[in-house]
Amino acid sequence: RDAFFEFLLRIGDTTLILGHRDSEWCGHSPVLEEDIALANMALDLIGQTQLWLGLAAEVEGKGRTADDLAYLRDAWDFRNLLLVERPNGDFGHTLMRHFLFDIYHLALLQALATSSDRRVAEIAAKVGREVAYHVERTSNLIVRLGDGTDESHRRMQVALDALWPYVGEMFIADEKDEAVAAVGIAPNSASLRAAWEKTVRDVLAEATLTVPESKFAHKGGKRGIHTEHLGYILADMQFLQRAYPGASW
Amino acid sequence: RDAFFEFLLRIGDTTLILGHRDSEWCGHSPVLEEDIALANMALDLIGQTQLWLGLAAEVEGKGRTADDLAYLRDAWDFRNLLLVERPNGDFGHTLMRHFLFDIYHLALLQALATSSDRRVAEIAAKVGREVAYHVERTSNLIVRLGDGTDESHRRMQVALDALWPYVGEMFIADEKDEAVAAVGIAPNSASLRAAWEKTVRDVLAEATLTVPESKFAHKGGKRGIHTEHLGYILADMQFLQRAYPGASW
Amino acid sequence: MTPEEIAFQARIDRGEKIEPKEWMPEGYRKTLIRQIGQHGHSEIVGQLPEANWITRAPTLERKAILLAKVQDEAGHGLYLYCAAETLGISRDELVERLHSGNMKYSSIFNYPTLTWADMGAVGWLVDGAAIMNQVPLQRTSFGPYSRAMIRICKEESFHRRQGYAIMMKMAAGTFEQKRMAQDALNRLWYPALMMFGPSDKDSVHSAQSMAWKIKMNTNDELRQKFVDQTVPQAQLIGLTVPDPNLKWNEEKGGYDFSEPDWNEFYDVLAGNGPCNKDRLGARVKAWEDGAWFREAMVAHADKKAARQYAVATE
Amino acid sequence: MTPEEIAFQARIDRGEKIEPKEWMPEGYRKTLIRQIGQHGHSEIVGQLPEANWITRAPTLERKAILLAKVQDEAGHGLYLYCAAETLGISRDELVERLHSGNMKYSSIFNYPTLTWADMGAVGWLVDGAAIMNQVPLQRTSFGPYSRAMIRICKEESFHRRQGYAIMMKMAAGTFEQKRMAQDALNRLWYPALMMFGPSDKDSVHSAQSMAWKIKMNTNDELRQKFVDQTVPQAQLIGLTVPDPNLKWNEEKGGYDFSEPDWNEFYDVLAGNGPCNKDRLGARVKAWEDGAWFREAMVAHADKKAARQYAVATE
Repeated sequence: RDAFFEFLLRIGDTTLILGHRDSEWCGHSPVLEEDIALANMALDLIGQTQLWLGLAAEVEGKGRTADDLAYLRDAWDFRNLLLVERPNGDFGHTLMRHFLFDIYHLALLQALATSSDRRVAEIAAKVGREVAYHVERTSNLIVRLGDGTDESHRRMQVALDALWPYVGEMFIADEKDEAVAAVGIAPNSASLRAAWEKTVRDVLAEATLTVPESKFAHKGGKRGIHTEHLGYILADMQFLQRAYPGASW
Repeated sequence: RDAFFEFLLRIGDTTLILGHRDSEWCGHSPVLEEDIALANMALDLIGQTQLWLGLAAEVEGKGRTADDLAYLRDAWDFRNLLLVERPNGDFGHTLMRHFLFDIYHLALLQALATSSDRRVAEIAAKVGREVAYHVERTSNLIVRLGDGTDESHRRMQVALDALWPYVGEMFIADEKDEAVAAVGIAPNSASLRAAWEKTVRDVLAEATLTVPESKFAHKGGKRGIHTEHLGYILADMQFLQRAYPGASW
Repeated sequence: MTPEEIAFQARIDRGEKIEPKEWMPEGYRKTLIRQIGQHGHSEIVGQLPEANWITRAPTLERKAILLAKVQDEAGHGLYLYCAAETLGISRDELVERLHSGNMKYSSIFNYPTLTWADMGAVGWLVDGAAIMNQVPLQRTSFGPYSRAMIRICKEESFHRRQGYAIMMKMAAGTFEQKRMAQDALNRLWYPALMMFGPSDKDSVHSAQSMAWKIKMNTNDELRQKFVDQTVPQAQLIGLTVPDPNLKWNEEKGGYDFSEPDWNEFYDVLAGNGPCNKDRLGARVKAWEDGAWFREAMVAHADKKAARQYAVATE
Repeated sequence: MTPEEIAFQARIDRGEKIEPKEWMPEGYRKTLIRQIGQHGHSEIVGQLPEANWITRAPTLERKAILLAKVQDEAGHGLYLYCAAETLGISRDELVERLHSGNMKYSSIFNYPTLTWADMGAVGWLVDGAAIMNQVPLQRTSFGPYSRAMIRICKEESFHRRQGYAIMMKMAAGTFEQKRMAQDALNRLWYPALMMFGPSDKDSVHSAQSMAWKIKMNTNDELRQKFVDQTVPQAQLIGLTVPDPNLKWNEEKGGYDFSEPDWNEFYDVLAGNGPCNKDRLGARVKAWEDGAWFREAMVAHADKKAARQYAVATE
């Protein structure tokens, strides 16, 4: 059960933090259609967070709610991937981060749709459609920006190089990943890598971008060892719940 | 007593927030000497905050401490000038904000050194020397940057134009200012303007900068109506006290 | 009036809709471009005060609702820009006029959002006032504008209800929450009243706009209606409208109330509102920072078209 | 060895100080420039992990202490750059070498500071390890370096005590605070051990440096000393050093302990530490963003000199 709870935090915290980063763009995107699209992705991700953290709270069985988990844990108890807490950078950087995650996210959900836990399977089936749309959108934009102007190509390559060391963490399984994989709740993380690589490399090739050679992978997010950025995210996110404990909103 | 308390918050919150803004530069200044100098000013301002908010807590007489006042009030209970919560902008912008405040700050402290309240007079005498040094430093830098390169001149003029609408608040007295002035605790705010104008105009003239003509003054900080920036400052500043209530550090 | 103008006015008087490709007087076109453009700009700039609290929304549910609302506003901006484009102005030109200060946006968005209660008050008061302005415009004479208004009004009234729901929750909450709710009402009441524009006696250009059915009611009519609708809502949740002169007037069947401070109104209009520089600055920055992105989209489309052409002519 | 080199070595062996204008072998100069420069860079980059918590320090007192500490580090950077400059390299060159990756800074600063307890752990462990390195360097052969070390050591040991005081407070605090303190020790223990450099058997260039009294002790000697000093301090406040193999060895009169993961050490050195890119990026950005400022300072000084000259020659 502990591993199951951890697994749900890893996915729920990841959607929460990525949704947060997306939402930072509200009103500041390069073009109106993107303001709408990014707000839409943020909205999907926050909705997914409610489901995953809601289930996490249920599995934990200590009477906590999804909101308690989102608003009353400090950084070290967060289990999101480091990738999603990286700062937004320019709009291309944000899209690259999204793209690298989206491809993984969809593959994960597709595998979870056959989870041995019915609740997990239901959520995965339900939100898979949303994420399929994210994949379509971000892949498309990566191609257009990679193969756009020299300037856009340069920016996308910089983003790819900067974010690449953060993709490995998605596929590195620890004993908790293995525990949930063993009982069929979730796929083995490593098993998702090959398909991910293929899709990502195809899109990046079409985008005329060069995949970095380094295999180095930052990790720690899944164990609660984050970058310095997460603390600032939480200081804002949790301010009201912390400053006015017990209030109902 | 209420007016006295308010008066002390106005000055204590102002030094706290300006100290906070200064400290954001730590490790990020254009040159090592400036890292040191700005950290030094921040340090002076935080020290002054301890004195002013400490006295405020004492005057209030409800058993609160300077830390309680700094860490457990939300934005609407803060009484700092809007000027000091403005974002840092570039380094010149930060220095211009400091300069416009420093000249006022020193004049205020000189007047407070003869306050009818002994405690106020003592604090003012004690910290006046520090602020005299701030004045010397920032005035000198304003001249060098205003009369430096075309680029630095342009930046300093932009900063001056942007900040000018925030200087008026320093000199606008409300009924609380008048109440403390009436009993000789503090000078009448308006009375400080003439000398301030003269000094500021002299320095700006030497810096070859043009004083904006607009007399418009933003206000609200002294009544707790702030800009949107203060909330973010407090979310960071107060995080630990809010997240771990009652802990001793 | 020329015969064309007479015929045009007759169509409007009969309640016909004017469509983009049909003849219209230059003044009608210009007035509409300005009005629809400014309305669109208001939606766009109007994202900012609420976006300011998305990252700090107090629950996941509230965060989702607020995100959806801000997204709707961007959508409204899009409809309105499209409606304006049918009049022969491009979106880039509209944006350029906003950024140069040549076209305005609603002054209400030059006020800051300082607590979470402002998310309630903005929905309740600001969207409430907007709807009051917009409902009659569903019957405006210009077809695309009218249709945009119908769609927008439906969503806005949903926003108003959500805003009121936040206020209700806050007003029934802890001492601090009540204080927040009252404080938000205190700060936003008069700016909301200003949203209807100056008093009729000081309002220019109104007569022609009303004849053209671009403007359907006078400023004061709408303001009165807003006050009459909003005051009981405030009372219902135990909040006090910050107006000592507020009093039910049996005779006129409406409330007597204080005028907002019109000097403040003109100050804000002149650029001296608490947030004018921050708001427009944020939009200009977004636009400039995004230039490379927009250019890349065009460049990619051109490349693609060229490639398709090359294939087609092989 | 040439006669000059023999005489030089003899001076060092006698314990004389070498001063900047005196003759010295090129290797001595180069090694010192690298060592002092990297030491200076460490102070400068070392501001960042602690600056990260200044705006979030939990009390005014703690904020003031932390500000003073970071300010001291900048001051140390300044002394050390000045000492390096006496060897004929300019500060701009030193900065350029840092930014281009040509010169390093202590790898410890590539680890993030994740909770307030890290402000304690950094002071206690990182400054503690630094002092262990620096105290012997007060007797180094190069005069300006030796004098800088004397001044710096005094302040560092103050920092170490302050850091330990934070840890003590946390370890005696609430459950969460204790957890924070232990967590900080867990994360920073091995990186602190790495600060002494690779094991003697893998350490290059050491013999010459020791002969020149640029390096006074071997890496392993200092590491042992650090462990022996720190373990009892941890025990005193009820924290557990995260090393299952830690054991007092009566025979050698010191602790046996686990080696840090040297693969991680070389990974971090190669640029793959958790914060390498953020740290160097922050410094490069500060430098580039500040270019206009530094140029203006020079331009103003030139103008002023020109005006004084004009007056003088009138």
